[in-house]
Amino acid sequence: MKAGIVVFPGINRERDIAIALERASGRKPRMIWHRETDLQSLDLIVIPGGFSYGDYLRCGAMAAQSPVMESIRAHAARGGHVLGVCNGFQILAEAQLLPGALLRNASLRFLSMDCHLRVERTDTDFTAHYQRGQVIRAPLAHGDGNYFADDATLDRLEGEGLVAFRYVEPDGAATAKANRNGSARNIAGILSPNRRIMGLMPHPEDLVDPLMGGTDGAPLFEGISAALGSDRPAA
Amino acid sequence: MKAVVTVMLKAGVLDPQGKAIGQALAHLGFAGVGEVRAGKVIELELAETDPVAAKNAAESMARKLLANTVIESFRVDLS
Amino acid sequence: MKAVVTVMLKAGVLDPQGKAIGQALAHLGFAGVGEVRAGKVIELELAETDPVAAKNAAESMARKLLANTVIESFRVDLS
Amino acid sequence: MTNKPVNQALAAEFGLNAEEYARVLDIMGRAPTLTELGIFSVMWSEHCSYKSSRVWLRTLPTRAPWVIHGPGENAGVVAIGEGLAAIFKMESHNHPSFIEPYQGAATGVGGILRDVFTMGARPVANLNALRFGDPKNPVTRRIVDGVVRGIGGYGNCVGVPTVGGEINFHPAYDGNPLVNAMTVGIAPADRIFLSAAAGIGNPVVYVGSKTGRDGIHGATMASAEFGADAESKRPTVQVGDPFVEKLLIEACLELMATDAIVAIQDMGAAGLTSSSVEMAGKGGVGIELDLDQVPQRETGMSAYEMMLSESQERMLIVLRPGAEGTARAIFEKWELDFAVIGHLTDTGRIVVRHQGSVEAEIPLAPLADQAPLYHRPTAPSPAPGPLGAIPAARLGEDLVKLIGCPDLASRAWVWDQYDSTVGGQTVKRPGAADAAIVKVDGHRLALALTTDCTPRYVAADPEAGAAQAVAEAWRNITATGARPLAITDNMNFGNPEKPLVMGQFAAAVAGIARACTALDFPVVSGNVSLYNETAGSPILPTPAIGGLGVLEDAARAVGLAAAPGQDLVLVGADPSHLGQSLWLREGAGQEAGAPPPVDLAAERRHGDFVRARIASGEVRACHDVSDGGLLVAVAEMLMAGNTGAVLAGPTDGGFWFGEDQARYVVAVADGAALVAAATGAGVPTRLVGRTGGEGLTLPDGATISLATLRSAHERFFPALMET
Ligand SMILES: Nc1ncnc2c1ncn2[C@@H]1O[C@H](COP(=O)(O)OP(=O)(O)O)[C@@H](O)[C@H]1O
Ligand SMILES: [Mg+2]
Repeated sequence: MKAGIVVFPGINRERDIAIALERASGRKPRMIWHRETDLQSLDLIVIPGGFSYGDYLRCGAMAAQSPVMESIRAHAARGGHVLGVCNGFQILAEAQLLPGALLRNASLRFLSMDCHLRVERTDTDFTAHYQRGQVIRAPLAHGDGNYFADDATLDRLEGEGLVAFRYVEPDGAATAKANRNGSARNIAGILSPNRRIMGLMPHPEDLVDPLMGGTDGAPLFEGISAALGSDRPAA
Repeated sequence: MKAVVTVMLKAGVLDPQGKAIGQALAHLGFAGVGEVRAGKVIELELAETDPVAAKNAAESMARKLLANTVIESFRVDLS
Repeated sequence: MKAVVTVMLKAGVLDPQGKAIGQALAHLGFAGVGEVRAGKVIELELAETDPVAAKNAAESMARKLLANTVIESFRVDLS
Repeated sequence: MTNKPVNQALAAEFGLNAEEYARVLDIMGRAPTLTELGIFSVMWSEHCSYKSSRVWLRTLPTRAPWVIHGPGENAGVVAIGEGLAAIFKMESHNHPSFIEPYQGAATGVGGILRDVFTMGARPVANLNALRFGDPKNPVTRRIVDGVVRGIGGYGNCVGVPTVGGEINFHPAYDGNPLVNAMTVGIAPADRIFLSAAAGIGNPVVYVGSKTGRDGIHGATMASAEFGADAESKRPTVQVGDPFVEKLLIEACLELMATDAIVAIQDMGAAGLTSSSVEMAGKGGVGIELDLDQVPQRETGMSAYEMMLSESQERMLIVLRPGAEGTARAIFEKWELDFAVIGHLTDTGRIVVRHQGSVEAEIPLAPLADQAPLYHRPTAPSPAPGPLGAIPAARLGEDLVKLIGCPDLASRAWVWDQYDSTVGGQTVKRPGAADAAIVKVDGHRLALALTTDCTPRYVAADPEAGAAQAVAEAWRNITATGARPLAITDNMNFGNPEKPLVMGQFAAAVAGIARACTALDFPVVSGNVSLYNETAGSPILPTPAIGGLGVLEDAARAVGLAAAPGQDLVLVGADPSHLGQSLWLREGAGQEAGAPPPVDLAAERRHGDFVRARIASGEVRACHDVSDGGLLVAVAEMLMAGNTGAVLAGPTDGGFWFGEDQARYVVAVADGAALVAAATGAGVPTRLVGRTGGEGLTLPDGATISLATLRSAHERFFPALMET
């Protein structure tokens, strides 16, 4: 798997993603400066978390308009894989590569704590290494993670099975209490119709090492690197 | 020419900030406050001097960047 | 009666948002954009029907809560 | 202001007294220009010159084999092994945080980050030590809200995890909260960047944000107490731009990877003035600045305004000749301002030109050498009042009350707003261990980080209280298994012109020095904030200590969460000391008695024992005993580990709530074995209980459920802030 990580000014979790990808695939991902446009050789493009352009105006709004997004759009149109985490999800939504928008957290406060996620489907390259209905832990770190879409869009997402992760209690129940940022239908992560673009607010990349308190995030990166081909020399 | 772009959440999109402000006003003892909506305003100093062209330019900036029309609506005023 | 409170950073106070928006507009190819300032707008639905009283009430809300008068100034419009 | 004649009256307005102004005239041999007067006034302000504190700070121990740079640089530098250095410092932003809590706290974080990355380190952790007024005072809530949002707003955006800190509430901080921010960074030990300018003719470069009229005379203001007219004295509040700071970090680190830099310093208090004067002064060279080249945000700025502006997110760099192109390309890539604004000279003077005229020309050596230095009179603090009658303890009720009180309640509401995991190296997040543990990317090494001070102890006995703060920092690091290396200190006190306050300061320095020496825990950086008073009443003396330690193997760190089926052993003598205890304050309204004595030999012996037992893998969890005493420490370990326990021992308040020092509670599989080993090492221990079950059973037979404990512990902050 050849993976690239897009670095917009103000992005700050690019190293976290790189660590998770390298752990899973054995290969260092390429850092892509936001002015680059040649992404032809990549299998997976990751847009990491952070505060692109300070998150001024709206989270992700300015990054979504930058030149590299055209190349990412083309990559997606070719059927390439794209993962957006936190700010990356906000950017994908602003660029309309994924539907909906991420609003201010209902509490109007930044949320930094672990949440529990239920894996809603496992027939995707991102989630294949989880069990369907499995509850995993992942850190949250955002001020604007309140997923919004109109009812028709939400119904379509549900109908087509494009909800990847939902906020739940440790026992798997999708309660209001578990839904700290106020997201519509407890949605934490969604997929594009071809299931090759995924956006999610929590940070599985920060839970891939027992030293940091757990490895619940590791299967995501292992799954995608297995799907896109091992890098061990034979491949 | 100055253009003022006002961006508000669309009706139907939850506005927690407006709601929180409404509650805080009530706590402070302000009575008779109904719905509160919070939005953004962006003031642009434009070189353009023709009002129609200036308004068009500001509207196109709003559509492209200043507002996310999935959740927000906007209005342009010149001054 | 509706009161609209517009809150802007005072002149001379750094406006990181406005600055970043200005740069982004330039990158998008919008020419002729000078200074950009970003602010907040709060729309209040007031039970009060007397314009003078409504304006006074909104101003007092702005001073007390809606604006941080250390760095921000505000304006009230009725509609 | 610019039209006023420059004379002694204006000098007084700028904060220079008659004697100081006479010295200015003597150095200049003429009346200074307005710009020159501005430069003298900020350089000789308390904030920049340390004129009241310097004589005392000199007495602090600053050396150890692992210290690379002690006080005097932008931050302290210690070797942590594997060719790496940790660079750290703590700094106050108290006055700005009272005026505008959000921006004051945010720019406090921004400022301390710059002090650390200016030396070549990538910042890897932030901490913050906060003191607020009485929670019942309505102003307190607004200040807490703004400060917490400001710290989070800045730290989260720049992508440096906020991993620890401390919070106290006391009416003495009602009109003067304390916001002390600490940053820790990592750099290769042989790639440390210093601020002494060198190389006559070398270009002086300005990078970062543009200059505006922000915070002019902020340094002078930080050196004066607030009167009722604080509002009117207010300079334009500085607004932080964490996005630009993030770009500045990346751009500076990128430039530092080349060989372009001779010297570099952030523009902190008194911006362009202090950075240029200090860099040239340290290097023993002269400097010439052309203000027309300074990137400006506003029009019509005078030389005076530009030299005194405290606009944020700016740095001054002396480059090697010919390196301008390389440097410019990097800063332009990051979309930051870059301008060559001057060069070094051999004149020993600072010369400031603006619009064709020389606005200032001052000899640097006298500006530094003849800076005022005061041996201010000191007076000893009166002994605290004697303890009143000691009430009978009701262990369960008293515990529930104590762990819910403002000084002990859970801080989760606060740290839940700080990104503590960005970077992917946070081994122990806030609340998980006595010190935060942050691994060094790509190594097994980890840092242990803490901030500590118990102001009520310092108020009661400044020497013992300050020694206690150092000892607690050392103990918190030890409790994770790490080896304590060094501290940074942030001395927050009242008006030094009052002998009582100056006496507190002097005694606190003596206490710090005593503890640092005994514990081999030198001071490598620090900050002094004086005039923390409102309407004549000073804050509690607050020497906040930021401690740093190192663990060879991050996987060896222990936290404070006890698991079921473990023995709980008290390491350290049986407690009994109730002077200044929270139990007496919260239960009986007594703020009386001497603070607990600080026996540094015992501290070291007990700590070394605990660290060795952690290293051997025997200790599963460890928590130091401090505020609230033994029972509170045990309750915190149980809540963190989600287990109950049965405790044994006496039933008196002195035993369970005494705040004697040099103590830990450890959770081990075999308490008897640990007790036997301790006896051999001359360390007192006592088996106090065994974990398990759903509730905490006390020696008097009562049982409290974990749920009761937790709800009492978690109520305070949400109740204060969210209703
Ligand atoms: N302002 C703060 N920011 C982040 N973490 C904090 C803050 N205040 C306290 N904490 C964290 O809360 C925990 C308990 O703090 P404290 O009561 O000071 O501990 P102790 O007394 O054991 O040193 C520690 O993990 C500390 O780092
Ligand atoms: Mg502490």
